Amino acid sequence: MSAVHSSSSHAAVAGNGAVALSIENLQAWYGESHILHNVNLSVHTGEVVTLLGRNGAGRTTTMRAIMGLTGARQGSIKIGGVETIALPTYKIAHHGVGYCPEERGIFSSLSTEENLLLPPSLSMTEKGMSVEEIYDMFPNLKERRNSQGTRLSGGEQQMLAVARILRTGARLLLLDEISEGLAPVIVQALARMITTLKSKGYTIVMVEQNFRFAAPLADRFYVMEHGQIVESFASSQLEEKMPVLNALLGV
Amino acid sequence: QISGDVVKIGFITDMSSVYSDIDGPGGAEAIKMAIADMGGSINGKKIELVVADHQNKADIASSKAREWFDQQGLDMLIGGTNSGTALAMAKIAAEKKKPFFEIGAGSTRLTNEECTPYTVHYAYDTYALAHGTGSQVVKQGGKSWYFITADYAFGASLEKDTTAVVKASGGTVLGSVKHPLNASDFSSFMLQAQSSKAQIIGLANAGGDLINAVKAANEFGVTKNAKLAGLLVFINDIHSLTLKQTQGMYLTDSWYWDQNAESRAWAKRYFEKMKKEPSSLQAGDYSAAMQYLTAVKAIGTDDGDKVMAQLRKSKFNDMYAKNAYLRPDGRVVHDMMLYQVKAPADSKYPWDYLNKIETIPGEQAFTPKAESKCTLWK
Amino acid sequence: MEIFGIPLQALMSQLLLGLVNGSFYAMLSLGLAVIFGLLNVINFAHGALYMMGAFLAWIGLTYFNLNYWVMLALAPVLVGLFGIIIEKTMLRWLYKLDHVYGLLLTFGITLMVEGIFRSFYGVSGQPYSVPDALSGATDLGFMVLPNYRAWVVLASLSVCFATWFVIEKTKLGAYLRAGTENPKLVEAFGVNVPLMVTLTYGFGVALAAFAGVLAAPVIQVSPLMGSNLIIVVFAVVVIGGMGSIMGSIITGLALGVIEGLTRVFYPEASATVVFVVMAIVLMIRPAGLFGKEK
Amino acid sequence: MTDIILETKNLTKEFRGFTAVNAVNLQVERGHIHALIGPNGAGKTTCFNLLTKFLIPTSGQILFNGRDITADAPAQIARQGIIRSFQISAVFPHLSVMENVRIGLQRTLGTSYHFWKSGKSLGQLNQRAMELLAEVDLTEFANTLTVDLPYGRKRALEIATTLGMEPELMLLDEPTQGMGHEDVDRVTALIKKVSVGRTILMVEHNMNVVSGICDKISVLQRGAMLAEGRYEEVSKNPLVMEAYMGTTTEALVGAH
Amino acid sequence: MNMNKKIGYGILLLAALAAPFGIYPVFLMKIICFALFACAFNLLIGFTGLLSFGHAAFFGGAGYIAGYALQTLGLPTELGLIVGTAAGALIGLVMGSLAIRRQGIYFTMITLALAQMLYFVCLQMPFTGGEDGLQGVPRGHLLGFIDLGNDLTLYYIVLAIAVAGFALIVRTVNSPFGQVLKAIKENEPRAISLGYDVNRYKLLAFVLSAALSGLAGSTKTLVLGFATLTDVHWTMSGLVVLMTLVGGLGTIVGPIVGAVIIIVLENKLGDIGNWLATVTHIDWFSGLGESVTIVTGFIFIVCVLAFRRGIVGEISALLKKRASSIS
Ligand SMILES: Nc1ncnc2c1ncn2[C@@H]1O[C@H](COP(=O)(O)OP(=O)(O)OP(=O)(O)O)[C@@H](O)[C@H]1O
Ligand SMILES: Nc1ncnc2c1ncn2[C@@H]1O[C@H](COP(=O)(O)OP(=O)(O)OP(=O)(O)O)[C@@H](O)[C@H]1O
Ligand SMILES: CC(C)C[C@H](N)C(=O)O
Ligand SMILES: [Mg+2]
Ligand SMILES: [Mg+2]
Repeated sequence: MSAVHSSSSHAAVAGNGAVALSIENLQAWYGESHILHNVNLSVHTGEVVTLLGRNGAGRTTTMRAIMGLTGARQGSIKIGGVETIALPTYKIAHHGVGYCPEERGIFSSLSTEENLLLPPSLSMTEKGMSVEEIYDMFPNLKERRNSQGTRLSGGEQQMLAVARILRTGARLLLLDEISEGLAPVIVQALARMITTLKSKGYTIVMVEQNFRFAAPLADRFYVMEHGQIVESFASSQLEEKMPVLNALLGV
Repeated sequence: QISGDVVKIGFITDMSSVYSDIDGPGGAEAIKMAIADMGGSINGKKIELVVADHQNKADIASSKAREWFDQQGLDMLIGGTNSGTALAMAKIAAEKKKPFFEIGAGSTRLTNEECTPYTVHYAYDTYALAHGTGSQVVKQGGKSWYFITADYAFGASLEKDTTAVVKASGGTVLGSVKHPLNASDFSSFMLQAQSSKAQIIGLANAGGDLINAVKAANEFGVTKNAKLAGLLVFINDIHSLTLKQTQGMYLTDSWYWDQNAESRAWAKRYFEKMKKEPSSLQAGDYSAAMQYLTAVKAIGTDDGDKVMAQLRKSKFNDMYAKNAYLRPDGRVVHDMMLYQVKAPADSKYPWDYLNKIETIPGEQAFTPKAESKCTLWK
Repeated sequence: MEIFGIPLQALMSQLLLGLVNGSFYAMLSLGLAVIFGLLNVINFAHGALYMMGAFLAWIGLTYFNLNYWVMLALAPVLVGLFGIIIEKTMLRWLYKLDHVYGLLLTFGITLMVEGIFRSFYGVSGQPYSVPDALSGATDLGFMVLPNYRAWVVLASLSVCFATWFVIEKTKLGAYLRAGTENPKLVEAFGVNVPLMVTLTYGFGVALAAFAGVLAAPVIQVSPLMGSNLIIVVFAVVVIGGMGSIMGSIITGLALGVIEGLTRVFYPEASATVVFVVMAIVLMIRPAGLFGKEK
Repeated sequence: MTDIILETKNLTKEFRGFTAVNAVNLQVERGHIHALIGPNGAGKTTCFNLLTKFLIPTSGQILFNGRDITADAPAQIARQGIIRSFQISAVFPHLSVMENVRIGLQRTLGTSYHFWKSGKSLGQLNQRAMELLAEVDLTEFANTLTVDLPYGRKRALEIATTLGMEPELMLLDEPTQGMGHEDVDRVTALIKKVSVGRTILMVEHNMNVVSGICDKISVLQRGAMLAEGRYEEVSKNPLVMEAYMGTTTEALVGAH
Repeated sequence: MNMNKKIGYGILLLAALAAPFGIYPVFLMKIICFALFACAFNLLIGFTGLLSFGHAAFFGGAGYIAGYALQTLGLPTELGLIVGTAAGALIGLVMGSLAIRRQGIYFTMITLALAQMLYFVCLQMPFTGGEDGLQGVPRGHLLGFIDLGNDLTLYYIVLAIAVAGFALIVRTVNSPFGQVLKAIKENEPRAISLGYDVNRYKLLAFVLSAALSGLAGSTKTLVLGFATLTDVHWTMSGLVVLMTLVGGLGTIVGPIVGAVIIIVLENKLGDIGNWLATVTHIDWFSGLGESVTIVTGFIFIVCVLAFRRGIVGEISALLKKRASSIS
C-alpha cells in the first residue's frame, strides 16, 4: 500500500489555514529496527487530528519522532514552518510543542504540584495556563496537590499528565492515548477539555485506541499501518470510510 | 675472566615512593660515581649499571632480580631501601650464587635467620639503632614505651630489637600499633599511642612515614604528655621536618656528610649533581660499589664465589668506612655514631644539622656472636 | 576521665577523626549518587578527581603561590571543567549502553589520571600545611580539637546540606529529580537536559575536588589517596542504597563514626568494619538502608 | 463439585499504601481457558506476578491443586507446573529456536548443573523439541537465531517452550498483543489447540479472542473482582460495561 | 568444533610448546597464569554477564593459601595447588552468595568492596607476612619425583595445568549448565519462569570462575615463589578486566590474547619505549616504562569507546561480515 499524501484533504480542514506541523518522508529507527517508513502528514493550526491504527502500527513512534525521542530520524518535520529534524528534543519543545506520553510519565519523586510546576514556559511571549486555571479545570488535582505524583489514581495521573503540558504555553499538543484506562466520567471531561482547547486555537494531534472518544473530536483522521500512513480523510468522510476502517482496524 | 665481558651491577630500590629521598635516584647517582671513579672499566671490560624501582614490593624486586640474573648475566646486585624487598632479593642472589650488597634495609633477619653466603649487609641494622638511639633514650629517663611500627619486616625488626633494649634497661613496653607502609594519615595511630599513656612514643618507621607521624603528633598535642623517639632518622627527614620540629632528637647513623674532610669532599661532588647533601645510605651505595669493584679488580674475575672470598679477606677503607670488614654472617662491621639534632640557633650553614654525641665501635654496634642466629657463623 | 578504660581525650579525638572521614565519605557518596541518578554512570574516577582537587591545591600553593582559600574555590571549578570535558567527549557516548561501560571508562580515566600524577610526583605524597587562619588547636579540656579538623566537618556538612536543599527544595532540584526518573520526558518539556547532565557531572566532580582540597592539609597529598578511598565509598553507597540524598549524607557520616569507634575498641578491624557492615546490610536489606528495590 | 486447579483467597497486594490487587478470590477450573480482563491498571499483571511469586503478596493465599503455595519461590512454583508467559515477548534472542525449546526441556534431565558434561548430551532432547516446534508450526525455523523471527512467531516459540515444561497451568499475559490479524488468529487457534488436557489462565484485551475461546471470564477493576462468569453473562453485566467500555450502550464485542 | 578452530587451537598449542626455547620461561609461565586467570574471569562476565571487580580476591587469596600450604605446611606440590584452588572456590562461595543478592552495577561494587576487605584481612593476618608477603615458596617435586626447580620442566607442567583449565572452561561453556547460563544472561525472568533457580546457577558459575582463578593464582605462587598483596589488590581485578576487555568479552580465546598483550606491555613497555625513542628520535618515549598505568588506562578508554568487542571479537565480527558479503 502506498503512502497517501495528506494534501488532497486540505480543503476540508478547520482552523485558519497556516500549517502548524508538516511531516514529509519521515523515517525512524529504534536501534537496528526500522519502524517508520516514509510517513507524510500535515496539521493546520487549530485543527484536531487523530492517528488511528493497530497496536504497533507506529503511532506512538510518530509522536516520539516529532519530539526527537526515537533513535535515528530522517526526512523532514516542520513545526510552524521551521525545520526541526536536526534539533535536540528540548529545542523542538521550544517551538511550542507539548507532548503527553502514552505512559503518562508522572514523576514519583515529585509531588502533584511539583509535577505540575515542573515544565518551564517555552517562550517569553506564550504563557501557559496558570495553576489556578488548571485547578479550576481539574478540581481533583487541587485536592491532592501535595501527595506524591505516582500515588494518584490512574485517572488523576492522566489528568495531571495532560494538565502539565498546558502549563508550558505549547500551542501544538501531541496527546498519546490520553483516554486509556480512565473512567467514563473522566473521558467525558477530557472530551470537553479538548473541545475547549480547540476553541482557544490550540492545535492537537491525538493517538487514540478509543475510537468512540476520538471520532466526534477530530477534524481529520490518519490511519497508520506498519509504520506508514495508509489512509487519510476528514471527519465529514467518516461515514463512507467506515468499511475501510473496519478492514484496517476492526472497529 | 669477566663473565659476558662486562661487569654488570644491578641496583633495585625505591625510586618513587616514601624512601626515594633517602636512597632512590641519589643512590643510583652515587653508584655511578663509584663506577666513574674506577675508570668505567676493569681490565678493559666495561662496567655497567642497571637500575629498577621495586615500589616497595617484594614481588617486583625478586622477579626483577631473577630476570636480571637469568637474562642479563648480572654479576652483582645492590639492594636499596626496604627490608621486605631485601630479604626477597637475598634469596634470589643466593640461589644464583652472586654477591648481594644490601645498603638501605635495616632488618637484622638478613644476617640472622636468613643469612646467606652471598649477602653483604653494608650500612646499618636495627640492632645498631636499638642499641644506639634506643638505649640513649632510656638512659635519658624514658622508661615506658609505645611503638608506632611500619607493618613490614623492617618495622617488626626494629620494634623487636628496641623492645629488647628497653626491657634490658628496666623499661616497659605498653604496646604497639602497626601502620601500612606509606600511610597517609597518622592521626589515629598517634591517638592510639596517646591513650596508652606511655612516656615515649617510639617511631619504628622511616622516611615519609616518620615525617607524617611527627606532624600528626604535633597537630593533636600528643607531644604535651609524651616524647617522640625516632628510631631511624635520616638527614633528609630532618631537612623536611625542619630543625624546629626535630631539635634534640637522638639518632644513630653510620655516616654524616660533615663528619670529616674526606666525607665533605665526596659530599661536595655529590651535591653538585643532586643539589642535596647525601644521606648515609647514598654514601654506602658508593662505598659498596667501590669495594666490590676493587675486589673484582684484585682477582681479575667476577665469579660470585671468588669475589665473596676476596671480600672476606679484605679490609674496607674509603670515605665511608674505615677498617671495616665482612663477618661470616654477612654483616659489614664498622663504627656507628650517635648524634643529636641541633637547635635551630646552633645551625651555622645549610645542612648543618647534627652534633655527634659518641662513637659506637663496630664490635659493640652490631649483633654479637652469642646472639647471632646465623648458621654460617658458628 | 575514662570510658571503658579509654581516656576521654582519645575517645573524643577518634570520634572527631571518624567524623572527618565520614564527611569525606558523605561528600563523595553524595556526588556519586547525584551522578548516578542522572547519568546512570558509576563514576569510578571520583576518587581520582578528589585526588586532583588536593593536588591542585598543592600545585597552586607551590608553584603559583595561591593560598588555601583561593584554591578551595578554584580547584573545584577547574576539576569541574575537567569533568565537563570528560562528559562531553567520552561519557556522552555510553549512556545507551550497559552501566558497566561507564564504570569501565571511568576506571580507565582513573588509571590515566593517577598514572600521570604518579609520574610527576611519585607515590610518597606531598605535605600541605594547614592554612594559617586555622592552624593550631583549641584545648577543650577533655580533648585537643585541631581547628582545621573542626573546619573540615563544618565545611563539608554545610556543602552537603546545601546540596540537599538545592535538590530537594528548589526548582532546579525538581528538574534533577525528574531527570533522574525520566530524562527524555523532561527534555520533551523543553528543559536542556544534555546541558543539565553535563553540569551535573561537573558539579558532582567539583564536589569531589572540594573534598580533596579540604583533605589536603589532613593527609598527604598523594596520587593514590583517591583510589583507596573510593572503594570504601562504594561500600558506603551499597550500604546507603543511593536512593536518597539525605541517605548518602547520613550513611557517610555514620560509617565514619563507626570506623572511629572501631579504632578505639578494636583497632585491628578498623580497616574492614565498613565492609563488614556492608555484608550485614546486604544480608538483611539487599537494597541498602535507603534504597528502593527496583 | 467442580475441580478447581488454582484458587486465590483474599489475595491482596499493596504498593506503599496503594492497593493494586484487593482481596481477589479467583477460582480457575481444571481444563478451562479462563480469561482475566479489566481496564488498564486494574491489577491483572500484578495478579499474574503474585501467582508466580514475582511479587510477594501482602496478604491472602494461593492454592494450587489444593496445596498452599503462597510461600514458595518462583522457581519452585514453575517446577510444580505453573508456567507463565510475559506481556512483552519472552524468548532467549541469541539462542536458536531449537535451543530455546531445549532450555525448557533440559531441566527434566537433571543435568543442568553438570558443567563438566558435554553439550552433546542435550542431543537426546532434539526429537521432543522438534515435536513441540511442529506443534506450533516452527519446524522450518528450528535453526534460525531467535532474534530474526517475526513477532508472531516469537510468541509461538514462547508457547512451544512453555509447553515443553508440561505445564498443568499456563498463564498467558496478553498473548495476542501487538499482533497483526493473521497472527492473532493463528495464536488464538494455537491456544485452543494446546489447551487440550491443560488449564490456561490468560489476560487479554482482545474481545474477539476472549469470546472465541474462553470458557470463563473474570473482570478486575481497581484491583478487585467486579464480575465473573461466562462470556455471554459477563458481557451483558452493566457494571462491566460501565467499567470496561466506558459506556453502557454498546456490547463488548466492539472494544477492538 | 569446526576444522578451522581445531587448526587454530593446534597452532596455539604448538607455539606454546616451542615458546620456552626462544623466550624466558619464567616470563612465559607468568603469561600463562594470567591467561588462565583471564579465561576464568571471562567465564563469569562473558557467559553470565556478571561483571566482577573482585577477582583479585580469588587469585591472590588462593595464592596465599597455596603458598602457605607449600611452605609452612610442607604439603606436596600437587596438593598445594589443590588446596589453593579449593580456597579460591571457598572465597568465591562466600563472596558470591553475598554479591548475587544485587544485580548490575551494584554487583560490581559489592565484589569490589568485598575483595578489598579480603585485601585488608591479608594485610593483617600473620601468616601472609603483611607487606612483605610470603617469600621463597618452594617449588618442590611433582608426584614426589619430578623436580620442578628446573624452569623448563615447570613450564610444561604449568602449560598442562592451564590447558586443562582452559579445556574445562570450554567444556563448561558448552555443557548443559553453560546452556542455562546463556539463557539466564539473555532473559533472566524467562529463565526463572521456566523453573530455573537462577541465583544458584549464577552462584555456581561464580564459584567455578573463582576456583579456576584460584588455580591460576596458586600456580603463579608456585612459579614465582611468592605471594604478595599485589595479587589481592583491586588493581589486579582491574587488570584482569582489562585483559578480557582487550581480548574480547565472551570470546573463548580473547582473554588469552588479552593476557598476552597486557603482560607483555606491562613488562616490556620500557623496552618498547626505548625502541620507539631510538627509532623516532622522540625522547619522550623513553619514559614510557614508568608510565604503565597511564598506558593501561588509555587502552581501557580506547577499548570502551571504540572497541567494545575486543581484538578477537572485532576480528570474528569482521570475518563474519566478510563471509556474509561473499555468500
Ligand atoms: N523502544 C523500542 N525499541 C524497539 N522497538 C520498538 C520500541 N518501541 C516501539 N517499538 C516497535 O515499534 C513498532 C511501533 O510501535 P509504536 O509504539 O509506535 O506503536 P503504536 O502504533 O503506538 O501502538 P500501541 O497501540 O501499542 O501504542 C512496534 O513494532 C514496536 O514493537
Ligand atoms: N511495582 C509497583 N509499585 C507500585 N505500583 C504498582 C507496581 N506495579 C503495579 N502497580 C500499580 O498497580 C496497578 C495495577 O497494575 P497492573 O500492572 O497489575 O495492571 P494491569 O491490570 O495488568 O493493566 P494493563 O492492562 O495495563 O496491563 C496499577 O495502578 C499500577 O500503577
Ligand atoms: C631506608 C629505610 C628507611 C629502609 C628501612 N630501614 C627498611 O629496612 O625497610
Ligand atoms: Mg502507542
Ligand atoms: Mg498488564
